[in-house]
Amino acid sequence: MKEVDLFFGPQHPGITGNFSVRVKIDGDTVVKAQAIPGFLHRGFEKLMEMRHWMQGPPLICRICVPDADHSETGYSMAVERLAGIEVPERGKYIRALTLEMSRLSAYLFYFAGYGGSIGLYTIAQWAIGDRDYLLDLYEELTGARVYHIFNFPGGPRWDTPEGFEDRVDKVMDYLEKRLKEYDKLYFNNMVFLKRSQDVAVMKKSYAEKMEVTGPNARATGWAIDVRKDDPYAAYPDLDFELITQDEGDSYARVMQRRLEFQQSIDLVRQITKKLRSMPRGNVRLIPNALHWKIPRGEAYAAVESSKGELGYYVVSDGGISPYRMQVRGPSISHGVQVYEEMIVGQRLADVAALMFSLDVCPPDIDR
Amino acid sequence: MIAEILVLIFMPVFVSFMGLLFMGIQRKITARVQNRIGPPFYQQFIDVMKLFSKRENIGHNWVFDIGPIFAIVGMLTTMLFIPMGGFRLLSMDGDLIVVMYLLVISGLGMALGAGASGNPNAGIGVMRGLTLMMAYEMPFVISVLAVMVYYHTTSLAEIVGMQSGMWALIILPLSALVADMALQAQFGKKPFDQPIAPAEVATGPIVEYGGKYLGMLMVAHSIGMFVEAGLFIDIFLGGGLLFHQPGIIWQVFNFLFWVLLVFALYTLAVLVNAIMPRYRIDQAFVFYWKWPTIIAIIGLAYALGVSVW
Amino acid sequence: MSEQEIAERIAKFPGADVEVLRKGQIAVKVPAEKGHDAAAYLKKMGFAHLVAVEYVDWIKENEFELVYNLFSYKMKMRAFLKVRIPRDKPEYITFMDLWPIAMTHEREAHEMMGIVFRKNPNLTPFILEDWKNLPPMRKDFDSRKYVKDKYDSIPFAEGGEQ
Amino acid sequence: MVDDEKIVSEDMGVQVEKNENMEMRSFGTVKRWATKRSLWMVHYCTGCGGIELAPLMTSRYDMERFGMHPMVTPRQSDVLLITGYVNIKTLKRIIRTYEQMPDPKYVIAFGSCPINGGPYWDSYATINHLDKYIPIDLYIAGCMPRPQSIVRAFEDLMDMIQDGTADGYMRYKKYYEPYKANQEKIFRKWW
Repeated sequence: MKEVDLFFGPQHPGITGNFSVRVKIDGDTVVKAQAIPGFLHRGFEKLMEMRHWMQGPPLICRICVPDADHSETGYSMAVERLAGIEVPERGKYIRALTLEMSRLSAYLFYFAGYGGSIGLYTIAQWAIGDRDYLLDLYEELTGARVYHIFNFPGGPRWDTPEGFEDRVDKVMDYLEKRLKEYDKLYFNNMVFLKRSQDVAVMKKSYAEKMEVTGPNARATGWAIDVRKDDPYAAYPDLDFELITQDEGDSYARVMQRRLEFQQSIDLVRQITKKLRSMPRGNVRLIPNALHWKIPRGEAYAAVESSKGELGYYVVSDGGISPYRMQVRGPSISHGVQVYEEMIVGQRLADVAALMFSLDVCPPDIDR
Repeated sequence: MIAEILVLIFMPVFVSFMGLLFMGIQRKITARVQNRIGPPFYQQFIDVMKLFSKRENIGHNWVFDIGPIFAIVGMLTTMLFIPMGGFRLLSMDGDLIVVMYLLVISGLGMALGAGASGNPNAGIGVMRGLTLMMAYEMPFVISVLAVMVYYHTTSLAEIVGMQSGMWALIILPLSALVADMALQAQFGKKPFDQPIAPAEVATGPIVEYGGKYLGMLMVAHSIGMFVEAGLFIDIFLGGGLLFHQPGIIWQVFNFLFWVLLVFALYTLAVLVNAIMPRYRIDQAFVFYWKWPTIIAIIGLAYALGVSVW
Repeated sequence: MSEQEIAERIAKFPGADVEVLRKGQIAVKVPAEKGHDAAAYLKKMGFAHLVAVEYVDWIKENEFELVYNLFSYKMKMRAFLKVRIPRDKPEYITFMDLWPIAMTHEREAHEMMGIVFRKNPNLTPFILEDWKNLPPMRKDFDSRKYVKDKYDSIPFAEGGEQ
Repeated sequence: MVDDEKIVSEDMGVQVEKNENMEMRSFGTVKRWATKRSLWMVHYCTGCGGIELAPLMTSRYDMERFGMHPMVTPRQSDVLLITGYVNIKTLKRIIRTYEQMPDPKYVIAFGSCPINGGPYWDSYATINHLDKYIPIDLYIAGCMPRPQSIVRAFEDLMDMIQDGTADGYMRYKKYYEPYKANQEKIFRKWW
């Protein structure tokens, strides 16, 4: 039978962000796929060499757009490790709060994305609409909706405003209530089950072989999480268990996020409870930003972003700017090679759905 | 004679107008389901006006150009054979079978034009469209057959006339259920909108159509809505005839009721559309050839039994 | 197991220069020709996961440094396996046989730093398109000068001030 | 802004522009009203700004109120939204997309990056001034612009369409040669 070359993207509604996949299809089945990243390349790693240490977070938060806090925190942690500074206790909790809220908003984006890719636009509308409540909280805390530029090396920029914890809790209650409605419309929808169960199964052995991280790995039954394996911020003090699924199909990947969404809500509640009982004020420890020199050496710091392990390798030669900084985006494993291999044999209709179900984030491949 | 010609001219204009209006209202309803305000109800008219005012700066070939015309003419021709709330334009013996054939023409014209555009997405969309047609025609034809068997006729006008006592929906509920399932795919609504799935084939057949062509296709779609819903109403809902007295005023009321029924059927489809994802094309095929077909066959057996007995 | 104990175990590999960086992070320097063996040794030891391949341009020493960032989920420990290759002849062997995902990382290093990985079949353009200049992450590639020469020299199409 | 004197006095693209203006005049207010009330934009997230389009399209800001919604293919669209920084690899696709759109078409550049490079002013991979390569009708400043300012920009674009001052597509035809020359300086090979 004749094989047809199809370009998915970059201008295509079935693509997350600006990305391209070239698939060869035979009838309705994909026989070959080639991921083409690079449409969002900005050369962060080069730009950072021309910036001061403190000018990092305003630039680096742009690495993964839906999940910006993890990007800036990862960088800040790497710099802290190099410089050997420790964030004050309250600073750590505020950091963890922004990270968990970032995860919540990224997961809402994920629900919307996967729903949209299989045609359920109502969930896309609902989830993005609900995400705006989280953005409002961010706006109150940091002054910005998307790029917060809040977590600097040394700690968050400032303390939470008065009564902020209560407002966070209120939004958490709302989200929990909405989650039940999502269950009815989305997670228990007959057609959704049909579209996602037994589609694009990822085995645990395959995930281990291809270094898949984050919720995608946990959906195969592999219990890994940077929050547990290499704890940072306030996570060592927080009480949570890793959630895993066994099937490793698209359904398991979506349900994994759905369960972790609930877990994140619980974590945020734990954090706000703790924040209320803490003395206010001391959140940040910061040297003179303009002439801050960091001793020679190298450090790696990783955070568990909503897509997997997001790591920063920072090399200093003792100067006022990084000598080299390299980002390990989570999607570099599951967005390129894993995606290319998993899509073969799937139906054409699942090309977009699989990309959304793996939560490929093109900017962190391209940087 | 003059009255008939007037109706002939009036009908297409009225139907396209109402179709666009309904689509506008449905956009509003969908928006409400999605927690939004939605566009004004006359948005669809603005869209069509804008589309007809666009300039085409890309040419393909003449087959591509006649595609939308084919679609619109196919729909209009089909409309002529369908009794619309008492207005009958062309009717004869066996017109139900003619209509079943003509319904395909519009889609085929579309397929022809889209195929000529050379875009692989359009090609795949057409392929999906034809597969889907094959899938839903099976249970649909069986359930229509049940009606034909029950009323011993293949004339739409006679079927409508015989339902003056009781609607076929009540006599043959199983067949009506199956036909409504098929209607969902005929309207091109989720879960059966695979041919135009944006995230998969970038709106399929209409991927290359823009400007005036797209305007024409929107008009064709709004006529199609009345044709497809009208056929269902004629077969199962007594042709929307509420009053059986002669006289122009009752005829107008009947016609309005028919329009209302079209609106209701379309709203039902849109509400299902709003809360459903779409099947894959293979799943849609299996779906139609499994339960709806079985139910349709049971419905046919029931109709046979009732009419023989 | 503590960092020190693991470091001692790694130091058994001939030619390895082991340094404990901080809690949970160990740097292992080996000569370039022993890199692959060292990686296999570390993998056998439990550092079974390749997180990333980092590349640093030490222009003063005229060397490229490749850092294989390994992680062990069992020991909760990171090891940075460092090899240095000459800048004049940037060639190295692929680690695809140990970790298949190295293909993508090496593809990126090839594009951004110009390092050729022998036996890697897929060193095709990855992120950049039609790039004819020096690989951009090299220290002697000046991004500001490039921008000035290439983009800022272009006039506005409809006239007007620069 | 294109007025009649200018058309007569300039040689390049005179005919094209005259035809455009004739058409705008002959269709008149109704056409402009319909165009401005039904702006369909290309579904293309060229940069990080795409993330603020999602709230804009959905229930909180709901831009379908103004008749705008994303359209899948450039052939059916009126507005091209450049959401954020423009990588040179993307610029090629933007130009291709722009040239496929039927007239009248409008371009809105979104965020500070297409204006002058923004935080990526010294990056080798992104261009600094988008209006060197395609004509822009409207800029939205900020990083990133809030949904309200995007709505405001669309309102301004509607006013401009009503006035006939949103003439980017005419300028593209008029200055086609210099635009093309600029594009060719960036791309070594054209597709």
